[in-house]
Amino acid sequence: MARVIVDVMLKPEILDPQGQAIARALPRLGFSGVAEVRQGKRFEVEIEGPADEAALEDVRKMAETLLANTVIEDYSVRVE
Amino acid sequence: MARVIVDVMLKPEILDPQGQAIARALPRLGFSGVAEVRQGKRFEVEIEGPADEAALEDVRKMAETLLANTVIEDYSVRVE
Amino acid sequence: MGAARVGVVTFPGTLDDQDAARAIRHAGGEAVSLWHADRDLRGVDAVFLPGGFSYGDYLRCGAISRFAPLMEELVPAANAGLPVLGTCNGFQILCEAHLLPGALTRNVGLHYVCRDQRVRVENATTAWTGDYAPGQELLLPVKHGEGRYVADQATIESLEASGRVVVRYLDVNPNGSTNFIAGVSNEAGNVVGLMPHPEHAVEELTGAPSVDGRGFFTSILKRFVNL
Amino acid sequence: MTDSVERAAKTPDDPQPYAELGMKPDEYNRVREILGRRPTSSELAIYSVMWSEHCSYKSSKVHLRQFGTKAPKSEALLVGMGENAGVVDIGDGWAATFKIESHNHPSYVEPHQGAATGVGGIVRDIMSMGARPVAVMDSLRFGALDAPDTRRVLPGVVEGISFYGNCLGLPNIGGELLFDDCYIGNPLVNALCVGLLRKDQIKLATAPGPGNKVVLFGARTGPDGIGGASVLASATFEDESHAKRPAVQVGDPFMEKLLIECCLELFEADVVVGIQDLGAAGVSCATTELAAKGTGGMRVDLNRVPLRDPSLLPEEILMSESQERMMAVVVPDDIDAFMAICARWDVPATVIGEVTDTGRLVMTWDGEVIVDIPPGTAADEGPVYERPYHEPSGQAALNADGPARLARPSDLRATLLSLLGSPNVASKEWVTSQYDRYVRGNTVLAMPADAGVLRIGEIMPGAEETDRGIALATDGNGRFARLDPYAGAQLALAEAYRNVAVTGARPLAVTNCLNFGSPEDPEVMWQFAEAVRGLADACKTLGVPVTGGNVSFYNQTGATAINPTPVVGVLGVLDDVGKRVRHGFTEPGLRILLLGETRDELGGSEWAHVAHRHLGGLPPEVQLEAERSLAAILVTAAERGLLVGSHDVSDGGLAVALAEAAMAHGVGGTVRLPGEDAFVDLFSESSARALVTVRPESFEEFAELCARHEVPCSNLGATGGQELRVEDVLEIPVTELRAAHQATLPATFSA
Ligand SMILES: Nc1ncnc2c1ncn2[C@@H]1O[C@H](COP(=O)(O)OP(=O)(O)O)[C@@H](O)[C@H]1O
Ligand SMILES: [Mg+2]
Repeated sequence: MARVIVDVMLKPEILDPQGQAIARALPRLGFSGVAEVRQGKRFEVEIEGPADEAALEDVRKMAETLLANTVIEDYSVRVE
Repeated sequence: MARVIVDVMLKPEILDPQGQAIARALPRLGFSGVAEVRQGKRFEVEIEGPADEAALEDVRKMAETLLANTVIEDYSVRVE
Repeated sequence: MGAARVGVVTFPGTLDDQDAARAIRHAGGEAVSLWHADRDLRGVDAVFLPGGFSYGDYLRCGAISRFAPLMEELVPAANAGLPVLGTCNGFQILCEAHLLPGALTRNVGLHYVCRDQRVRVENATTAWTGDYAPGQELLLPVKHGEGRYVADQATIESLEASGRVVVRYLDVNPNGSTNFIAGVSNEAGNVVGLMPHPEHAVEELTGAPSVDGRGFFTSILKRFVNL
Repeated sequence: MTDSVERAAKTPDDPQPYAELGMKPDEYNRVREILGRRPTSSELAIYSVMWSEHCSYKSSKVHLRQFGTKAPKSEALLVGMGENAGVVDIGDGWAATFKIESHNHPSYVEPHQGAATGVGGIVRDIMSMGARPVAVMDSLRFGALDAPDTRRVLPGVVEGISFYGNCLGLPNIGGELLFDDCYIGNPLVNALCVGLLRKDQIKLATAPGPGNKVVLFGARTGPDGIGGASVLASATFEDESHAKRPAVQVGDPFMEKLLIECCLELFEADVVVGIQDLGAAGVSCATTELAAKGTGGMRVDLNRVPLRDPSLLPEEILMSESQERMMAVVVPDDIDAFMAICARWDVPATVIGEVTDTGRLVMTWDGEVIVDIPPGTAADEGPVYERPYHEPSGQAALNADGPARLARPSDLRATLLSLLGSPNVASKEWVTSQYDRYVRGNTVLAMPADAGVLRIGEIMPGAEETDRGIALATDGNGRFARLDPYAGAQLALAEAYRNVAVTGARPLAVTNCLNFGSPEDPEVMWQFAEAVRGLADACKTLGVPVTGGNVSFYNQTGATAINPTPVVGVLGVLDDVGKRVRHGFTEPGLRILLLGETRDELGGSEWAHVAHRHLGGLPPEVQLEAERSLAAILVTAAERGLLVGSHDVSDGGLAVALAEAAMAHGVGGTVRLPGEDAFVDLFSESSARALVTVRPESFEEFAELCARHEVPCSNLGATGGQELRVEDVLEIPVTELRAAHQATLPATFSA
């Protein structure tokens, strides 16, 4: 068993209303010095075998077709 | 400017229907060998100063009070 | 003596505030609007936190509203016994503010669901349910995407044991809530949160095909008349 | 280097990428003529978007004029076509404004965001009339239910509408959901919004008064939906980073909700002289249209536009379709009050320019003049085409291949159940349960009723006095329109009109969304011309004016166009909303009556589609006079309290109408068919029919009313029991009807 992480974030040029709402709220809560917040998704994919190149390739395909919407999102895949 | 990452995941004992739906869909899409998928959130916090201990402490507080609901979620903070 | 004054809080993105105010008026009370940014409860006798999408439900439902200036007044007042009812987003805010235990999470079906739902009043002794008979069955609309009530096992057990599960879904569990829980109260019974919307079941002509929601409003008003 | 007016004058021969921006050579040359020089790249950006099909209606204009020239006299019409949305007088000092618009292509590319921003756009149109948006509806078409494309697109579209509309707090009170192979690769997502306002508070998109300030408020401008601008940027600037900008716009419903509340306070405080939403073509459209309708001039400093991405170039700012933005014209003395209201709602607002009387729209960037044009030439004087059209070559053969040759069923029970479970007739609850139909507490009728009905009193401050209500329905049948676009458009109107009338509301006005293939195809253009002619003629006969709408062309995959799909929305008014007629069989012991006449009309019917996959022949005959009489008695009978329940008879005929009426409240009924041929009685789709229930003691009075208006009225039987019984034909328990009706969508989308 191995854990592969897929991080999915909105592309930088795409509006992130959630991140903006959080960033706007921070000063009110007494947090200063934050320039920007972006919110994305994190997937923990537990695979049955080892996280070898073949498995990673599979997860990459999964990210490309299912986990991320590549019209508006970028993703990255890594082993934890 | 530095980027601090906050990962927020549902506690293991809390049902994650999104992750489950993904896991269920995978075999249909031709992916096998995935034991489990869990979906959480990833925040990219851009701070104005350096990511020193004081700044990280601030982000940890932010995670504890705002970004995560510790009744149901765990979080981790790291510099990217 | 004048009618009881029930505050109705508006956050940015609150949707059901006017409906709540109308339901309070219909029941004979005076609705007092409270603005999230004011640190002022305007001397109300009770507070209603209505549903909606405060702050767009961004981050988590209720997560940002919880920090509103008004909440700094409301939390201590509620802890001191001020009756507070939160429905839907209001319930979510009460959980985020730790006035109620547990949390409301994504519906198990992953979709927003709007339906007329049968529920049962499990506790008719709280500030907001006194006008119902114990065990009374009601038809109330639910409409939410994140209404699955969860809490750790010990909390659930103690809620059940102490009668703090105030309302429970019947027939279908619309969101996958633990034990079909639709609403809970704090220990004192003055703070109640529920996912269904009583304010949309108070008139024959509009809303859900029932007027079963009236009891929540008459409960609180009678309480003040009887004081 | 900035392409300024000065530079353009000095470099007349610089090649410009007008073709990539979708402009024809003669269009480009006209711009050069108007300006007496080559346009700057910013001016080219403005003209190319303003003269696009989408903004200029250049192919449809010559036809759409009929909605004006043939418009029936209507005292209710306060603002007609040409504004952001039409406005109708609904009595007691109140007015309603409503409009339907397409977001088809964006919803195919990114279903969730495409559909969400479609809702956002139409809501801002309604706000720009000075109204409070009070409800939305959505009219949807997808490919076959089991097509992979449908599985991808439909859930996202529904989620987008649900996410955006619910978050705004606008009840969704109706719509349509239909499936047909012709929409594979080209779904239709048409969104309708209705708003209310005091009759004397209508706002218009106009910028009068030199010296008045131009304020941009709402979201900051980002690189959204500026595929076109990237052509310009890369051509002019050879800058790689600008070459690939997202075509997708992302919606922020929370910002839109703040904008709504903010705008309403601005209207209430009376600090707005003119207002315009920013939709397609963003700042280009808002500035040219406001200026053209006002004193005629405006000066704008583009550097003042608040940006989400500081690297945006002026051309990109002009073309950006960033959502949740509005533009207002404000008297200088009111600016502080205006800004204070925006601040209270956390809505960013910036003065970006002012109104002038120069007759020119002048924009500067870094101190240089980059735009200097007569705004009317971009806004109103775009190209107008008389596109050639002719009847499609296969039309006669299609019409000749009628349903007479189709085998008719002997087992009508099985036929009804299979129709009920077929995608077009099946319960849409999987979709509609994702929409909030109760928010704001004024929803009187919503799905599955024939029309959505709202109470007016209590929606708005000051409206408590009125008992009135409004009713809205949308309808469109692409199969009928394919067989005969003239009749098809009329049947769409007739059905929406009837759906409004069955609730007891008096139909008042019409909006429409015309979804067609490419106007450059003469056969498609014929369909379009016929549909518009049909709709305009029918509006005249029924006495309901078109107040606005939207045209969506180029709905096709390759060379294959969708079925012509005119979607028609009708708005009606109830003088006393308490007298609205409920949907279906509400209680046992009522008489069931069928109003109207049934003929053997199965061309384009749901039965032919489901049982034989057949489309041919002619659609049911249009009977506008009969529709008028039917509506008249429905409205009168509702006013007199004679009707208990009702349901319109359309797709799937009387059989489906009876089944739906029984399922509505779980009350069955027993009926005897009036005609000779049970199949025709049950499945024909003859128009101008409705099913009503009355108390036995009201029957005489109602029958007399029908006789006086010459509306055929057949006494079918009575409500009651747990099943639907058609004597000598079929018996089906309501639970079995429901099982067939409800299983279809979940089986596909909940798996
Ligand atoms: N996409 C949709 N959005 C909202 N309501 C819808 C949608 N599709 C269908 N409905 C509603 O579901 C009900 C049934 O739809 P439909 O079968 O098309 O009705 P009808 O045959 O009477 O026109 C109606 O109340 C309609 O308004
Ligand atoms: Mg209908």
